[in-house]
Amino acid sequence: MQIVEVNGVHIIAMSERLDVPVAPVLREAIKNLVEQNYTRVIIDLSKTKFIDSSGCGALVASLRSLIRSKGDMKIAGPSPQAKSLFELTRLHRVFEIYGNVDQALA
Amino acid sequence: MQIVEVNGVHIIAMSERLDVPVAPVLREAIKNLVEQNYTRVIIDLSKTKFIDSSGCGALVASLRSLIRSKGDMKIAGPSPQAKSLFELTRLHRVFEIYGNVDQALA
Amino acid sequence: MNYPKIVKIETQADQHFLRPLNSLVRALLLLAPGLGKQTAVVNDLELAFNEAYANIVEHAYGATNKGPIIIEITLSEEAVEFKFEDFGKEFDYSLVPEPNFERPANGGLGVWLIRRFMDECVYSRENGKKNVLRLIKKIPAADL
Amino acid sequence: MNYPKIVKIETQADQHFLRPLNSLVRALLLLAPGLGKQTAVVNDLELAFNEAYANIVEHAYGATNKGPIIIEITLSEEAVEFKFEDFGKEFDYSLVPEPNFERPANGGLGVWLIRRFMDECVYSRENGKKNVLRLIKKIPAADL
Ligand SMILES: Nc1ncnc2c1ncn2[C@@H]1O[C@H](COP(=O)(O)OP(=O)(O)O)[C@@H](O)[C@H]1O
Ligand SMILES: Nc1ncnc2c1ncn2[C@@H]1O[C@H](COP(=O)(O)OP(=O)(O)O)[C@@H](O)[C@H]1O
Repeated sequence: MQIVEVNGVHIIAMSERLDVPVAPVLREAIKNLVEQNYTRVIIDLSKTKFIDSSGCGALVASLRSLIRSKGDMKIAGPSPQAKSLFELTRLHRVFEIYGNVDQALA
Repeated sequence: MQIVEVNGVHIIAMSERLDVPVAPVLREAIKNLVEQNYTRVIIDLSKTKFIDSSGCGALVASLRSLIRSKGDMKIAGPSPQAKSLFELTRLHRVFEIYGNVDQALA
Repeated sequence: MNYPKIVKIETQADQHFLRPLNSLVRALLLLAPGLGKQTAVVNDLELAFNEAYANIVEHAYGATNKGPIIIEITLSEEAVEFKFEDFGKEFDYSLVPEPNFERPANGGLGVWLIRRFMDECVYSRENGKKNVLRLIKKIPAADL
Repeated sequence: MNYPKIVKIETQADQHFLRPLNSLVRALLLLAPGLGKQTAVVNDLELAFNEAYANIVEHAYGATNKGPIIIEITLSEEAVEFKFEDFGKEFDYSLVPEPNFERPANGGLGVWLIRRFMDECVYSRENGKKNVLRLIKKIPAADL
């Protein structure tokens, strides 16, 4: 997981898997950002090949916490596996999803 | 495994692993080429992350069979794992090794 | 090659093993007859496996209780079966409610996904101490 | 995390399982304390595992004889151990000669590589029917 800031937006690039070992790491990162009042976030999934239910849960928790602080969360570059999981779980109606980070930033 | 011909030289591009399941496939491919009198071969290892002793064995067998038919065999683009295995087994003194296919063709 | 092919694995219940086990399962599935080119099906099966193992670690055993998870993977030409055995809490999978899709939550999708991706999901409690979960998926005909 | 971590695996002797098992082993090793960044050591261990399994399939059992291979992988903070058990031919690893490096051959490197990459290579025949091979490597201190 890597975080960079571009014009006040924090881009969190997830690594190959967003699963049980990393889900809490993502939630913790969001908590830290919110505490510092950084509430505009893009989750970059372009390197992520595998998401499981704990990954979906961490994304929902992150979105909730950012919205509660009047921020927003965009998801960029999900793989076919991620996209089909979001659709199956109807999360595609809840997440703002973009093809890549540039589109999410635009 | 993929084979293309460039100016009479056959370039055999191995896939991710050169191990027990593919070693006999390589040997068979060389046998077919030699039977058709194509005896100039480059083995492209640039995609190959893992070679084992059966892979080394298949390369030695291939080299032998090509030399016996007055041809030659070059190896291109070995990974660090392959290079260190060739050195350990002294095969780097037997194989002609190049950084990539273009250098081997030049 | 001769089918069915069977792999048995035993680990302590520990999320540490999730990714290595997933790697094994994925590589096995990609070699199964009829699955090599069906990446979407392989993804679904990997996910179902992942959810079942993770749930046993987290819910059947939990943070304080420790014990083994015994897995048997059977690949045949028609189907893939994952069998999980553990000695943790008894649990009735059929009581898990459908997720409320109108109100997304931080969890509660795992069992639903397992059911969704597998054709059969059979749970039994044996000898008052062993949980046995069998997940079976028929290998779909590949669209050519 | 609590060490040692142990994984047990049982398969029929079949080269089919080589790659899936290698994936598991590699992923396990990369999670071991002190190995995550030592790719070269992980490569060596993966290769030693691969050679040992392949030899049991090819030589201990061979084309006609079939039977199980039982593997136990133990990761501790100090060492990695691979234990292989099979019910094939008896075999004295210590009788394998050094390869003749002046005259490269089509084979004959496997056992030498196992010995070269592992710190210990202990073979025993048990009850006149079971082969037990234990391969141990101490985890080298990472150069920082
Ligand atoms: N193997 C199990 N043993 C005991 N309880 C389980 C098991 N699997 C699931 N559960 C229970 O079912 C609930 C729903 O599981 P699941 O759909 O995977 O969502 P989550 O794990 O995110 O809560 C869990 O919260 C837990 O209470
Ligand atoms: N597990 C085993 N059981 C019986 N014989 C073995 C075993 N492993 C190796 N051997 C014998 O030792 C020889 C050398 O093995 P190895 O160095 O791996 O080279 P290769 O397998 O290429 O012949 C083999 O040819 C075989 O005769």
